[in-house]
Amino acid sequence: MLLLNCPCCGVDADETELAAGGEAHLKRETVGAEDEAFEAYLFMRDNPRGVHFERWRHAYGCGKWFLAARDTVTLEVFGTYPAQTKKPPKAIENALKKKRPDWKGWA
Amino acid sequence: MSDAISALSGAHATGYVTVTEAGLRGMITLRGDLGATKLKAAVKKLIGADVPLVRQNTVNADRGVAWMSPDELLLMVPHAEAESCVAALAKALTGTHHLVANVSDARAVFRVEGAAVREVLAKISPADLSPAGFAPGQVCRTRLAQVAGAFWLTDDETAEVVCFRSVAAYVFGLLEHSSRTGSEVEYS
Amino acid sequence: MGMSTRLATGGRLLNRARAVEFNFNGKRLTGYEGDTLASALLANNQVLVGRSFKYHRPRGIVASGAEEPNALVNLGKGGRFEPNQRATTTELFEGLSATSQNHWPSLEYDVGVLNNYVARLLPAGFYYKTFMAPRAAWKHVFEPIIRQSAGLGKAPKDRDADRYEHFHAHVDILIVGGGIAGLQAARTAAASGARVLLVEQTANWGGRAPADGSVVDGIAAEEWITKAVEDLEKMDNVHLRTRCMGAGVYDHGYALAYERVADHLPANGQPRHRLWRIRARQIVTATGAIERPLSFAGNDIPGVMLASAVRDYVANFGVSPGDRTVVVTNNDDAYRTAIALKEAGLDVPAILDARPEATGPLARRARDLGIRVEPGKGIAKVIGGKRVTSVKICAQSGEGAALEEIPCEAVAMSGGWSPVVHLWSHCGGKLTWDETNAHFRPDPDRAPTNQDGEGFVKTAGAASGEVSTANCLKDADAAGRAAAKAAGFKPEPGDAATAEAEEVQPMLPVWVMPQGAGIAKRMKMWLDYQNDVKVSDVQLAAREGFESVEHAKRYTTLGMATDQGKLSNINGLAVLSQSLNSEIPKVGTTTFRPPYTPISMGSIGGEARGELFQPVRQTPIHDWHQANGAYFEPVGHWRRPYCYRRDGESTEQAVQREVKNTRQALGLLDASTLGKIIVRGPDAGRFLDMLYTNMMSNLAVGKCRYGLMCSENGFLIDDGVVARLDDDTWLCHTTTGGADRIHGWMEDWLQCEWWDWQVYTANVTEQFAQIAVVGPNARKLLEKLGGMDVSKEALPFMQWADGTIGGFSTRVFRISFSGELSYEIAVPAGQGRAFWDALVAGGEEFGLMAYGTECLHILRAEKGFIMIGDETDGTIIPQDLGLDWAISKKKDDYLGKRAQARSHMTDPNRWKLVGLETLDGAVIPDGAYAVGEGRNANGQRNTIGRITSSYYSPTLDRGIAMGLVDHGPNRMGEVIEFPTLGAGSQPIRARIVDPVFYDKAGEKQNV
Amino acid sequence: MKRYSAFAIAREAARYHTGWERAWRSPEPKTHYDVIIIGAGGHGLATAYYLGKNHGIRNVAIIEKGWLGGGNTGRNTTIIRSNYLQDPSAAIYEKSRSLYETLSQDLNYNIMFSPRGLIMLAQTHHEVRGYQRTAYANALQGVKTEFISPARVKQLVPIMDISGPRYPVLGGLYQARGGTARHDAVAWGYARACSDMGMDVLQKTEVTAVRSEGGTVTGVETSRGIIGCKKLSIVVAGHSGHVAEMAGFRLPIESVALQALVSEPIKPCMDVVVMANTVHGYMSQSDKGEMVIGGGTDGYNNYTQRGSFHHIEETVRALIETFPMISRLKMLRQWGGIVDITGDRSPILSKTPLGNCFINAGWGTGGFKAIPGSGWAMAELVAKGEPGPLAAAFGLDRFREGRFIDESVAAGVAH
Repeated sequence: MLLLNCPCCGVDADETELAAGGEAHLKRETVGAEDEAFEAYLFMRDNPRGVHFERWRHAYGCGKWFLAARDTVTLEVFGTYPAQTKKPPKAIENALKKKRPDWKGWA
Repeated sequence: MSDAISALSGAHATGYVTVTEAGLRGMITLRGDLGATKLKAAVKKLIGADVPLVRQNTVNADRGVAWMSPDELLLMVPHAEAESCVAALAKALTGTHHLVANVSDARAVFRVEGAAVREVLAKISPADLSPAGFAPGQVCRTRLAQVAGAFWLTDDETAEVVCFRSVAAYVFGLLEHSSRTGSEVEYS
Repeated sequence: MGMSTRLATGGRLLNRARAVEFNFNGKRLTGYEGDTLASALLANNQVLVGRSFKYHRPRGIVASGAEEPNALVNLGKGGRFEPNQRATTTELFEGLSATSQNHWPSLEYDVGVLNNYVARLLPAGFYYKTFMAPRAAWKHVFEPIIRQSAGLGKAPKDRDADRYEHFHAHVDILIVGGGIAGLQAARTAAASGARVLLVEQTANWGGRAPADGSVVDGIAAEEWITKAVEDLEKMDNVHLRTRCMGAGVYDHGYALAYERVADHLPANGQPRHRLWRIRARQIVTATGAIERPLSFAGNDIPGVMLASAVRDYVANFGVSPGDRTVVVTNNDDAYRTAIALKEAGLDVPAILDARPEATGPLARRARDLGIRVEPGKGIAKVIGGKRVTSVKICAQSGEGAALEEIPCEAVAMSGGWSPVVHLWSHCGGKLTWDETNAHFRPDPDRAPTNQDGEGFVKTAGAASGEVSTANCLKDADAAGRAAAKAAGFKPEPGDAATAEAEEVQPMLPVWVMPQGAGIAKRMKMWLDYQNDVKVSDVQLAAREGFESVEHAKRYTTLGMATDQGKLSNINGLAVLSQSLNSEIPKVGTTTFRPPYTPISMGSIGGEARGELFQPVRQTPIHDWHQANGAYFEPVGHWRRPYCYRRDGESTEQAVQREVKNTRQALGLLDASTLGKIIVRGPDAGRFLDMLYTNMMSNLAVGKCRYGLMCSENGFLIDDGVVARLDDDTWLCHTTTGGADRIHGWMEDWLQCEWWDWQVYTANVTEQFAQIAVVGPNARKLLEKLGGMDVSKEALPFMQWADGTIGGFSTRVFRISFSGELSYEIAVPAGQGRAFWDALVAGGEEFGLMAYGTECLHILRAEKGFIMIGDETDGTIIPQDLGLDWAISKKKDDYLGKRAQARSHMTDPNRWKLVGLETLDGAVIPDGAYAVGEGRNANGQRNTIGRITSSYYSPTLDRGIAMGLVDHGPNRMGEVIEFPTLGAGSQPIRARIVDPVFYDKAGEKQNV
Repeated sequence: MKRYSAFAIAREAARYHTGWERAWRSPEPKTHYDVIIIGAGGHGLATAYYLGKNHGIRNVAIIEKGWLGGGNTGRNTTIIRSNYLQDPSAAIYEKSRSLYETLSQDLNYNIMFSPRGLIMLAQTHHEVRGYQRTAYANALQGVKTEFISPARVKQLVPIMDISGPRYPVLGGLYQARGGTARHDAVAWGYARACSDMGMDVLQKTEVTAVRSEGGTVTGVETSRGIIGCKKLSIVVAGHSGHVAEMAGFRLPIESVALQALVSEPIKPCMDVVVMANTVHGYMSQSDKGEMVIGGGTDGYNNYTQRGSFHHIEETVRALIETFPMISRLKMLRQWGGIVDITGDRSPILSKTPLGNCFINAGWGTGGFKAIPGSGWAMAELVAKGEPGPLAAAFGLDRFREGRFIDESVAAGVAH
């Protein structure tokens, strides 16, 4: 039962108050995109055993979407941050490099 | 124009706390830049209180304002004044990007009173309701069993619980069941 | 002679002043307040309490707590009946009624015991090797027999008469287990100021210490416990809970506790169980240890018990298991039982100690009490049927040649102790093998980790693998300290309780007794009493290649009974590793799954039953519907009237009446459930152009437009009418199911993709009651009520206006989902009922009738309007439905546009929407498929289309349907066949026609 | 290999069962195989079995990181049905179901296939329409199902409350030859048969890398050394993304936890499998007497084999509403497995960007029932290098084309 801190209202939200939204930082592909790029946008997902960037909505709380960096094996949460960003903030990346030296890094 | 009626027309239950539908309450959703001077002034004028900080709420006699999200407030006024207040706000905020909506009739409000009020709410909400985690002056948007809701303490033994009108009967049922005599947890 | 009885004195948990009457298998028996059902049964010489799962062997009480595998009973009656209740954890109460399980016709004479006589033919996994021929016999002969003989308790029949609830608690430190370790850990943790919750599964504090005669801080454990509890109760930051079992530990500090509030006081108005959902920064498990049986021939015969259990029954309940008890052990602790028995005036013919010598202080005390101690000896065989009558003893080192037969009524065995590691392991805590004590104990360096990657579970006392009272207290203090620190508090330099260090003679691992026992003996050594798994079964599994502990467990069913292997796991594992000539830690353990002991389904469901099972969403007009014969259908959590049945009317008749009346006179629909979302801001138009397939930014203020929404996959997900309220405000109507979904969808795009766009949304669905006034007389009614001008000129089709009607301030939309003259009128929800009533009253003279969702469906189908969820199913794109007119060609993008350009989406062979008219006017069954020529590569009939909606049209008095057909629009007039179900049923033939069946020109709605 | 039979048991009983031989060999890896299958779960073992039985390819190794059948094969609720809506699904699941009918005899191992019947409850008008549609489709697909009345449902499942105030039972889609089987036995039976055909089941052997030359697979690196192969088949539910990465391609898959639970055993009270999709619960009674209950999946990627408790809670309260008598039963054990969910929730049996490398994945929550059919179709794909009719529709290419096989369209029944 996950407990994630909502960066928009500061609440440590119980998993039952959250809605999961899948992989974060997807780049929207649309008209003009190659078939392969569009397929990747819709279906090809990072599914790592380890560090995963993902979307959550504080559905029963402030209603805002936010992003989280989480380990899919230990369920450790490296940090949550607002959804209005195209890549993880430096602070999160640094935390990750410290805690997961073998982490391939963002991209 | 006939008189408006609330969802459960004042339903009441007495267990080891009392649960009462509080009747009609004027409620206005205001979305905008909560830091903007115009907005702050408009709220102050209408409610007589400042824009509250994160997860805070201010109750000022029959008026109040609650922080709902980084760009949303819930303003409370007498039900009869809701429409005029909406108009006033809209006027005051002309030229700024905002949204004002009267949601008075979309809600039901319950008053839960008794020493064990925290305990009763803790049966249906996963939020931390210990005095350390939740105090008067704060608003808690959370899950009430299977529906969304919000509540705040007007004093240490009184909570106001807000939910959507369509599930008023369900939430009343939850509160009634949780506060039934014999269900005391005596958790302090 | 030799029966188990209540002793004249003793029994620290008993209130001998209050006798309690109860009933077992129809016998009226008496116990005392404070008894468990098990102790009361023993006190009444009821040692035989059940039958085993497979061989139906007689089974007696073995243990005194949650680890009991045998003493399971059917408890209670009717709405309070419960199978598989553990007698050792069932508090006795006045009028308790129980029956034993898994036997026929009776406990004493059970025909199922036949299995026992052919046991040799039924080794582990025998069923995998037989019952294969003839094929049908498995289902019809063998399986029913196996199922009937398995299954333990009876199935409840009546609805549960009790209620349940949940409770959420947030604490700094949760401590599980109220023995001296738990109490000490709580004292230490609480002293730091942390919020502490201490839960104990039984009704009593203190755990084993009092029965073991421990001394704490120089006083009897019992006194110390009383004082410790009093001290803790005084502290505001501590909460104590008995009858509350730590059931499971989950991720991020979540824990479940199972409080049996009223099991011991049935029907007193309290919730029966309360499930605690706890968030703890730190969890300390002080869950103690469980004694292991010894594996000797006949160790399952009633009267053979755990040494610690025998001690508990004597000390806690003043119950003698028998006049003569032989003690057999491989460690010092069992001597305490011998001494306790002796001191209670009972006879201990011998202590058989498998160790070559018995030199510890307890052994000395036993000898001083005149008890015969036999080192290096074990049990060759227990003699007895439904009750022990004697034991044959032998040298532990030999093959089991009997040296002597000792008459006795009970055997107290101890194979050493295993810490209760369940809660530690639930969330990934790892174990390490302890050679000295021959058990797995928690490895503090590999604790379960929380959201911060830090360990969040500590263990205290015996649960850590500690044996002596002194060390348990030290360990508990350390655990309390560590937990407080980890939870962010400063533990006081404390005054932990202490106990005298004891000299202990090391235990000797004994997995088979005697060590050289032959196969005949090993086939009589039980590991899992309930599932009838024996030493020989585990050895067979190993021989057949089931080498992983998971394989062996599943093949033999070891540890899969209702006790989840609390007694059998380690012994079985040891036997397995010996058979594989491997070391125990190499073979590993099976995973521990929640709950620690079974918890009621009722408690898991909590308050959510009956009326509170799920929310029912009601519109402001719900009561009127209810009062006027509405037959409701669930739409999401809403209840919507399907139709309004009048006296003597069938559902179909009611629907047809409503359709005819709406077309001919006047219909009223409660449309309040339709979604209403306000979208506002400088970029709102641009946003809606992305959301809808057609253009919304150029909609004029005051006008309405029908729009479609697609997913990024191109599939149609919702539709509805959009109204432009002012320059930067739009009102979007969605389907009933769409309201929350589409609002969330909008916020998703605004927050996560186009966050720099200036748009706000608000879901105002419930602010308004929305009522559709539909039919030729619609305008007449509104004009009668008076107020705003609703003439065609003032308010043309597809426009909206604010104004008053009959004194109500309303917003009126000239839109139609029926093809008739129609006004959809919104009023504040609080006035919805009053407005509805005004319409009903005023409409009488115009033939007004309310109509429901089925009528709505037929009206729209007659007009060929599509319905989300009927014509769409998540795989349909607007182009399939001939809705190209609603897809803007001007826009270079909208959600779903790119997807709709993919090869399969542009495939000319996609089925397209058409109307279908049966040749004979019959109604085509909903969901029917049209068949083409031949079969596909998998031998399935080729299909060329399917029905999406099909109704009897009262207006046209014939069956009408819409469907998706291969190249349908190009095949107008063609007749296709829809096979129907059932033997010999004839296919229905239908002609492909235009989907608009009624008023093709659309004149009626535009007047 | 000695055949199993009642006579064999009697014979062995005479010598206290000391004469039974190993169910499968535990060999050392060879340096090269014609086909290597990664994953000794039901699907991998079945693939191997039909490679040998249908295509005469027996120089095969099945490589398993842990213990055979230790993944989802041994963690599911053992439901077997083929009442699917879409043609490709109905085809492969019905093939599978029909193979189950005779699997015990084919393998000489009693997998306890119990065609006790399966009902999917229709509790809303929308579901009624969805299941009627499925019944019509099944009739043309050669799948025997029928839409039955509430009264018939009650007759088949007396312990059910069909007039529940919230979701009265309006009917059901009934498949009389649907049912259950003993999950472990399926893996063990296939393993024994494969071993008997001379195939090597290599347990406790972890694949650490996939080797290839010029875009064609040449072998794998394992914890027991390098093993060469002509063809490679990846059948590792729950770890597909991970292994695919080794082989150098990505999959349209996310791995989430699925949970299940069992009650304490009680005497037989329900002889049918019941699925109630409106309230998200399904239940059957095992031969041991336990009520076997399936829960929901988490919405987030998770490899812990532990799910979140609230799914258990939602399922249990729903089933209490439908089967009031279970309220006083107790939950004995809950557990979780990792399931691979694809973009359309249907499986992938496909060639891959890597030559001679094939993948079988994405069965989501529906894998167990598909084991024999999946193995059959996969064996054909591996043997011929091209998919046969059963596998044809399940290629990876469908996602790019937007050609979904979406089962959720029938009243929201995914798998």
